[in-house]
Amino acid sequence: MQRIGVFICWCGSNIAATVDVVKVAEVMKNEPGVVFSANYQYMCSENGQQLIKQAIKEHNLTGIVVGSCSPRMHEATFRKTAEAAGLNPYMVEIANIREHCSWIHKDMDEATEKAIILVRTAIAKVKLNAPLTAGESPVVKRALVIGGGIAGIQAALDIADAGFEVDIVEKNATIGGRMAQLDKTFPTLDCSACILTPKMVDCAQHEKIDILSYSEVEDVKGFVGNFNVKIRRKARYVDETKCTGCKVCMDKCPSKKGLNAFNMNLNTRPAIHIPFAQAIPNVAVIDPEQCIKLKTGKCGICQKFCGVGAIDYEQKDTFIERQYGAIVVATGFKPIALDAFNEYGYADNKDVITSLELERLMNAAGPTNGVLLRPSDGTHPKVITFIQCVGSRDSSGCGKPYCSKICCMYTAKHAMLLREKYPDTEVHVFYIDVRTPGKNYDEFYRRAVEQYGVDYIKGMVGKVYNENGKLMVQGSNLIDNEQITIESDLVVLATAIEPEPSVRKVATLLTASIDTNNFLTESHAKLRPVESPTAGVYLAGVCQGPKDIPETVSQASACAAKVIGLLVKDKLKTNPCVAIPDEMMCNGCSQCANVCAYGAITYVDKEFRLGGGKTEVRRVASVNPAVCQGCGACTVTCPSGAMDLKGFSSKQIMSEVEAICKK
Amino acid sequence: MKDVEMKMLERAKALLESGEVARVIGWKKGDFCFDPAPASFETVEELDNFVYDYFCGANLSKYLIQMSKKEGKTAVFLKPCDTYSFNQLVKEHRIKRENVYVIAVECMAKLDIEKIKAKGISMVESVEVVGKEVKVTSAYGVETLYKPDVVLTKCATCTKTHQVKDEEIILHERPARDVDRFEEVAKLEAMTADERFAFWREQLSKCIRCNACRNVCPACSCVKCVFDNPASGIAAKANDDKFEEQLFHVIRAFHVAGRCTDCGECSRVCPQNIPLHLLNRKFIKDIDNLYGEYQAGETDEGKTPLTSYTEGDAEPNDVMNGEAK
Amino acid sequence: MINETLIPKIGVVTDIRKDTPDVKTFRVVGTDGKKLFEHMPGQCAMVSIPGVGECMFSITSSPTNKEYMEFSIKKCGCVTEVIHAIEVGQQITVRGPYGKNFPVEGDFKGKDLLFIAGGIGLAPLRSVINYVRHYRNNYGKVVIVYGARSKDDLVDIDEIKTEWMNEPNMEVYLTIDRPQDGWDGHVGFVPAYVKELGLDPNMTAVLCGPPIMIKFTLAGLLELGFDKSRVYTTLELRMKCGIGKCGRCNVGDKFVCKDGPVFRMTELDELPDEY
Amino acid sequence: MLKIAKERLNELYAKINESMGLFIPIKRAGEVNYAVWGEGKEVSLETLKTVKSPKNMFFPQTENMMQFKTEGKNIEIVDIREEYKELRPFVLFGVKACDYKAIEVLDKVFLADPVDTYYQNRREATTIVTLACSRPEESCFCGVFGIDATAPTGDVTTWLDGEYLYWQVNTEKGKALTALVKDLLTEGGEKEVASQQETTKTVLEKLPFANLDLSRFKPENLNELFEAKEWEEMSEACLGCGTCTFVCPTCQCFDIRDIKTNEGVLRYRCWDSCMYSDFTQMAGGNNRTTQLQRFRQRFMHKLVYYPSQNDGLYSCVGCGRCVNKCPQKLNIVKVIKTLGGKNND
Amino acid sequence: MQEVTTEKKEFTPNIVAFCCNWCSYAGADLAGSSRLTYPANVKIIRVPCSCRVNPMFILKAFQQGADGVILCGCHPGDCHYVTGNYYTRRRMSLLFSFLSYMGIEKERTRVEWVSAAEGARFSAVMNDFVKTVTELGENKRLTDLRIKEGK
Repeated sequence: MQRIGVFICWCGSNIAATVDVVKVAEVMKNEPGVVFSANYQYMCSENGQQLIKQAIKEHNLTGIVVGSCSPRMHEATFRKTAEAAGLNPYMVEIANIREHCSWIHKDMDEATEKAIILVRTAIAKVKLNAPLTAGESPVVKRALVIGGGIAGIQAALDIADAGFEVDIVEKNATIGGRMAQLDKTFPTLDCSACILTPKMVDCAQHEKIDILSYSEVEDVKGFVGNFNVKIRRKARYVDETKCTGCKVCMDKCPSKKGLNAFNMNLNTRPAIHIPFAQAIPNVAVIDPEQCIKLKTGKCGICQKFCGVGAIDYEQKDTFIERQYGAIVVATGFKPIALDAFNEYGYADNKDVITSLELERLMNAAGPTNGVLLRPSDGTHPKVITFIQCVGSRDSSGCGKPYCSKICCMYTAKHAMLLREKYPDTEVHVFYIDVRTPGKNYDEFYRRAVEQYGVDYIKGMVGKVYNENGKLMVQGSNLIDNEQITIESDLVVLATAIEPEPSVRKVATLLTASIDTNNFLTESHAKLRPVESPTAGVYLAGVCQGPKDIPETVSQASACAAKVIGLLVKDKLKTNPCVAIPDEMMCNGCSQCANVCAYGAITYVDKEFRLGGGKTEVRRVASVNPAVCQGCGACTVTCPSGAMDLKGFSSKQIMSEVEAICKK
Repeated sequence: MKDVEMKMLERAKALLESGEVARVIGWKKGDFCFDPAPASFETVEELDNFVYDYFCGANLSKYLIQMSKKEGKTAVFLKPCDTYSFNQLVKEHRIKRENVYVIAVECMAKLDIEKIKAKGISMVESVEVVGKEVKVTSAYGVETLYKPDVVLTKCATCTKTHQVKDEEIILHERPARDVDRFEEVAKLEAMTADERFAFWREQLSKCIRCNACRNVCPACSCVKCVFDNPASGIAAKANDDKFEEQLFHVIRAFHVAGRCTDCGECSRVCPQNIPLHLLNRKFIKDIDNLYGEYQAGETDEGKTPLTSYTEGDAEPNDVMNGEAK
Repeated sequence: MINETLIPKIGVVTDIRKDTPDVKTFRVVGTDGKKLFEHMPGQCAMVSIPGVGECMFSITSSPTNKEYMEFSIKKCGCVTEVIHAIEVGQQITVRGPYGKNFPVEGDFKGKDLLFIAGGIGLAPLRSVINYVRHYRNNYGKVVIVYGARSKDDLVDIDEIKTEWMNEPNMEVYLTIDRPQDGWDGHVGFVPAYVKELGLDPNMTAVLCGPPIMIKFTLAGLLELGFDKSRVYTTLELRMKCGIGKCGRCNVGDKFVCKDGPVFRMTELDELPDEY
Repeated sequence: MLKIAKERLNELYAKINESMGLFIPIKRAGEVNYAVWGEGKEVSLETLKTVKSPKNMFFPQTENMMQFKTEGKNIEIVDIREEYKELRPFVLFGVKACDYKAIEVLDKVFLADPVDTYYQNRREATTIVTLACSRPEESCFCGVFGIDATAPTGDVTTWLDGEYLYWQVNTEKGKALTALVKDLLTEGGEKEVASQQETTKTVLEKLPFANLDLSRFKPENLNELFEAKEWEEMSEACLGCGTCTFVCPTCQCFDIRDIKTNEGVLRYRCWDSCMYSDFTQMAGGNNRTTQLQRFRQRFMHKLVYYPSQNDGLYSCVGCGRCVNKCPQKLNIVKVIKTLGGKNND
Repeated sequence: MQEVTTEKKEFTPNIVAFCCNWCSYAGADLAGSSRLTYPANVKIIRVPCSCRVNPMFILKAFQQGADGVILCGCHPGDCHYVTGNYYTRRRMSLLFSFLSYMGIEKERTRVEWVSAAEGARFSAVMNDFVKTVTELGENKRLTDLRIKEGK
C-alpha cells in the first residue's frame, strides 16, 4: 500500500477564505492510503516546503498530494521539494483547489465539498503514480544549418563562434540567398553586399564551418542530439577543390543563353558560371540543361581552357552521411508566382516588374549595371508606380492571406532611392495600409513622403493596361474618393513572399509541422518562437514567417543560442512522461506510428515465448523516449491498449474519473 | 457453383501436389448440406471432403494470422468480401503476405440456414439454387424459396468486388448491383433518441457476451483484447447489467472504426441475431459523410480515417447538431 | 446453518516477514484475534483483497499452531503485488480450507520422510514438516533437501537454521544454483544434489517446486529406486471457486482445488499431461 | 391427466404469476429466451430451442455474491443474499426433456458437497414444468443420451398438441402448482398424448444423429482419447469464442470478479468459458495455451471427465444448440463421430 | 431493478471535464484567476493533450455515474503537440455521433476548443454545458446501476 501525504495550502486567504482547509485536511486523514494530512498558510513558502520535506522523511511517504494553486504554477516547485526529501519527483500530484475551486465558487460548503473531491481525485491518481526518471541521451556536438541565406549564415557563424562544428547545406551553388540579390537595405540604406559578403567570407574561412553548397538534405533519421542526415551533393561538373574562380570558362563557353536566375532572369549567363562575383564558394557550376557537352557530348571547350583541370563532365551526385546534435532550418522564401493576377498585366508587359526585379535593375552588379532602364526598351522611366500588397492579405484564394511584412518598407526604400538618384522621376505608391513598426521604420517612411515627395495613394489598383506604349494604372483614391488613372512608364509590384517550396520536403524529413501557408510551425508562438515542435529542430528566417533582415538575423542568433545551449550539454535529459508499449499486448499494426507527430515510434521483431518451449517472433512497437513528447495520441489509437503514457496512464486517468464520479 | 467448386478443387490439388503450398484453407463437408466448416487441407487425400457451396459464408482471412506463421505457403480461397479483410490484415502486419497464396473465388451470395429454417422448414436434406430460386428438400417435402429472402444478411447489401492482388481468380463477372447498405442505418438515424435507445436496448439485452462477434472479426485481431486485459480498467465478462454489453459493443465498434471492412461476420455469427453490423456501418456512414468515402481493405497500405486528418475537418459539435456535411 | 463456502472470513494481518526479495510471509488471525479455521498440512485457502482479486495460497503454518496461520507469498502477479504492499493491521479476506492434505495421519505415519523443495516450493512443505516435527514420534527419519537460485532466495532460512537443523533425527541439505559470496554450502541444482546424496529409496518423498525441478528430481528419484506410489507433490493451477465448480483447475477427471493439490505421482500419471 | 385449451394459456400464466414468478420462453427482439412472464409478453412455447438454456434461472449469467465495505485497513462483508433467502418461488415453464436432463447434470455439480448455496436457493424455489417435444429437428440427438423427448419428467410434464396443452403431475411441488391453477384445468388427454408420443418417436428414430456411438467415451480410455491426433484437425477452425459454452445447458464454468461501486466492492460471478484463451491464465503461466488444448478440454470434460466423476452420466444432453450456433459449424457431434466408436463410421 | 420514485430534489449533474494541459487547463486557470464562476459540479481532469482522451475514459465516466462529459482542447491548429487535437476532433465526432445513434442524449457529450487566453469562454462554456445537462436530467442510459446504487 502506498503511504500518501496530503498537504492543503491556504494560499493566505486565497483558498482558505472559500474552502474550509482544515476540514479538507481532516477528511483526508481517513482516506485509504493516506498516512499524513496537514494544512498550512503557504505551502510554497520555505516553511511550507520544509513541512512537506519533514513529513516525507518522518512518515516514509511514498507519494504526496498538494492541494494548492494550479499545477501550472507550482508543480515544479513541489516536485523539487519532494526530490530534496528523497522522494521521486513524479510521486507528486497537485489538486488545483485555487483556480479551479476557491476562486470560482462563493459558497464555502460547496467549495469545500469540491475541494475534497479534487484532493481525493489527486490521491486516486498518485496511488498509481510510478517513480519516473528522466532518461539520458548523448549529444553529437555538431549542428546542421539548412539554407545558406543570411539566416543560415548568421546562425552558423554564431554557433561556430561558440566552438561547435557547423555544416551549411545550400541547394544553390553559392550561399548568400536573397539578401545577396538586394541593392540597399532599409532603414539605413547601406549596401546589402557590403554587409553580407564579409559574413559570407567569414563563413568560408571559419575553421568550424563546412559549406556544402549545391547540396540538399536527402534523409533524416534519429532525434534530438542524434540526427543522422544524408546529404546529396549534386554534381556541379567542376571540381570544387581545383576551381580557382578565374572565370575563363565563362568567357569561353559557347552556350551563353541561359537565364540568369540571380538577376531574376533579366539577362543571361553561360552554361558554366559562377552565380555572382562574390559567390562563396567562388567555384563555377555547369547547368546540365544548357551545357552542350553534357547534352550532346560535343564541345568540351571549358575543359580545354581550364588551367587547373577542374572540369569533370563525368561527375555524379554523391551522398554523404553526417551526425548532428541540432538542426537549424533557414530555407528562406521566394516571391509568389503572379500567374493568377491578370489585372496587373505582369505576364503581358515587360515594364510591369516585381520589386525583386527592381532590386536587380538598381544594383550596380545587376543587368543594367545599376542604371534604371525599362526592360522593354531600355529607356529611363519617368513615371514609376508602385502597387502594394500584390498577393498579400488576400483571402480571395489567388494570393496569400497573410501580410508579407517587408513590402511597405522596401517600397519606401525604392521610392526614396529613385527620387534621390533620378529626381526628375515621379513616384506613386498605391497602398492599403502602410505598416512600419520597427525601430526607425516610420521615420524612414515619413522621410520618403515628406522629404522625397513620394506620392502615396491610399487605394487599390483595379487594372494595369498598356495604351500606346504607356502603362495605365487604374485605381481608386480612397482619401479623395475618386477613381484615378496614372500613366506610368514602369510599374513595380510589391509581390507577396512565400516559403521556399523545398521546405515541404525538409519538413517531412524532420517531422516538423507546417501550417496551411507552408510556413514551419514554431513550438509556441510566444514562448518558443524559434523552436520547432520537433525537439532539436530550430527555425530561422522567413521559413517560419515573413520577416525582414534585422528580425531574421535576431531569430538566427536566437536559434544559435538555442543550439549552443543544446550542444554544450553532454547528455540530454528526456521527458519521462512518454508513451510506453506493452510488448505482450502489441499487435504491431502500425496505427500508433501513423498518428505520431514526432516519428517516435518504430517497429522491431521480437521473440516471445509461447510456452511448451515454442517461441514466436512478433512485430512490436518501440518508442524512442528521447523523441516522444508525451501527447498520448498513440495510446488512443491502439485498440489493444498496449500503448500507455507514463504519468498519465489509462489506469491513472480512469481512477481519477472514478474518484470524481463517486458520489 | 458446382463448376467453381470443381475449379477450386483442381487448383487445390495442383498446388498441393506441386508442393507450391503446404496447405490449402477452404471448407470441408459437414454433417448436413448446410454446415460446411472452415478447414485446412494438407494432402490431396484430405481434399475428398472439400466443398464449396452456398453455405460457405465464413470469412477465412482471419485464419491466415496463424496459418501464415506456419512453415510453407498457405493457399486460401477468399470470396470478394473476404479480400478486403485480407488486405486490412496485411496492412496491419498481421498476415505474412509472402507466405500466402490467394485465390479469389466467386461468391454469388451465400444462404442463411437460420432464415430457411425460420420459414418453417426443418430436417433439411438438400438445397439447390437456380437463379433467384432456392429449392429446399426436407424430410417434410420440397419448398421453393425466393433467394433474396434467405441469403445471409451480410450478402444482402454486398456490392464488393475482389480487391486483392491475386495470384489467381476463379470468378464469373458479377453484374454491378445497386443497393444501399446504409438504408437501415438511415432508418435508425431518423428515429428519435428514445426510439433508438429502445431499439438498441432491446437488441443488446439479448447479448450473452459470448465474444463470437469479436473472435470472428478480422479487425479484432489483437493479441489480447482490452476486455481480457485486467490492466485495461474495463476488463469485463458480465453481461446482465444494463451497461456492460453497451460498453463492450461501443468500444468494439470504435476500435474497428475505419478498419472494419463491413464483412458482416459479426452479425452472421451472433447466436442471438443482434444486427451488430449496423453498429459498424454507422461509423462507416459517418466516415464517408464527414471525411470522404473510404472503404477499409480496398488496398493493403495507407492510413485509416482515424489516423489521418485534414485541417478543415468538421467540428464535433456541428456533427452532433447535424450541421456538418 | 448452511456451509457458505464462497463467503470468506475477515482476517487481520498481524505480522509480515520478508523472507526473500520477492517472498513475504503474512501472519493472519481473525478479527477476534483467534485463528480463522483449522486445516491440515498441504491444504490451501483463498486470500483476497476486495477490489483486487482472490488467489489460492498454501497455508504454510503448521496446523499445530493454534494461534494463527501463515501464508508465504511470492510476488508474481497483480494480486500478489498488492498483497506485498500491505502493512500490519490490514484486513484481508480468507476462505478455506480447501483441498486434500498430505496423508500425515495415514500413509506418512511411521515412515521415513524425504522432503525436496525448490524456491517458494518450500511454502506448502513447511506446514507438513512442522507438523511432523510436532508429532515427531509418529514418523521415522526426516530428510530435507532444499534449493533456491541464491542464498537470498531461500525461504524461512532462519527457522531452517535455528530449528530444523537442530532437530534430532532430521537432516537438512541446502543448495543454491550458482556460487555466491558468503555461501559455503553446496552449490548445484536440486535434482543433481538429490542424486549426489544417494538417498534411501524406501523413504516416502514429497516434492514441491517449479515444474522443471519436479520433472528432473522425480527422474532422479526413480533412478535411485524410489517407488512412484510413495512420491507426492502438490499442483498449482488457476483456481477461482476453490470448491470444484468453476472449472478452472480441472485436469482430467480431477479438480486440483478439491481433489488436490496433493497428488501421488501415480495419480498424476493417470491424468492427461496438462498440469 | 389434465388439459387446458391453448387459447386459455394466458389465463394460466396470469394465475401462476399471481403468487409465483414465471419464467417461460419469450420472444424478444426476434429471439426466444427464458424470461419473466408479464402481461403482453410474447410467449413462444412452440420454440424447440431457446437460444440460451434455462440454466440461466439457477445459475444466472451474472450474479452478485457479496459486497465489501472498506474503511482504512478494515473490511466489512455485507451479505447481499437477503434477496435469495426471500426469493419468490418461481415456475420454470416449458422445459424440454434435454434441458431438464441438463438441470440434473448441473445439480450434480452445484449441489455436491460443498453445496453452492447461491444455486441451491434458486433451485429449491423452483417448480419445473416440462414440455414434451413434438417436432424435433435435425440437430437434436437427446436420444443418444437415453433421454425420451416425448416424456420429460420435472414437477409437471406437459404436451402441446392440437388445441390443448396436456398436464401431468409428477411430484409434490407439481401437485401444489396444479392446485393453484386447478380451476383452469380439466380432465383428459391420455389418448392424444400417447398418439403424439408415438408419432414423435418415429421422427426421433429417423433423426440423422439418432445413432451416434458413444462407446469409446469411457474413463478407461481417458488418456488414449486425450492423446488422439484428431483433436488438431477438429479444433483448427475453432475461433475460441464462447458461443457453444454459453448456449450449452450443462456448461458450468464461471469466473468470480470484483467491481468497485459507490457503496464498496461488489463481488459477482459470471459465466466463463473454457474456450477463452485466458481461462486458465495465472500469474505463473497458463496450462492450456493453445486452442487445441482448450477445445479438447471442453469435449473431454463433457464426454469423459464428467462421466468418470458422475457414474457415467454424460455432461451433454444432445440439445443440439451448439450444432446450430457454432459460428464455424464445429460441434460436439463432429467430436463424437470422430472419436466415439466404430458405429459412427 | 425497481423504479423508485423519490421526491424530486433539485438535480445537480455530475460533470467531468477533460482539459488539455496547454490550452484548456490554462484557460480554466485563467477563468479562476479572473474569478469567473461556473458551477462546482464541474470537475476537471488534466491530460497532456485532448488526444490522450480515450473513449473508454468517457464511457467509464458515464458508467460511474457522470451525467455529462466535456472535452476541451487547444483550438485546431494550435495544438501544443502539433496535430493531437485533429485526431481528437475526428475521434470525438465519430464517437459522439455513434453514442447518439445508440440513443444516448447527444447533449451529454461535448467538445470545445478553449485556448489559454479564453478564461471567460471557459466559464461560459461550462455554465452552458451544466445548464444543458441539468435540463436533460440524470444520465440513466449509460450508467452501470451496480455502481451508482451500490447494490
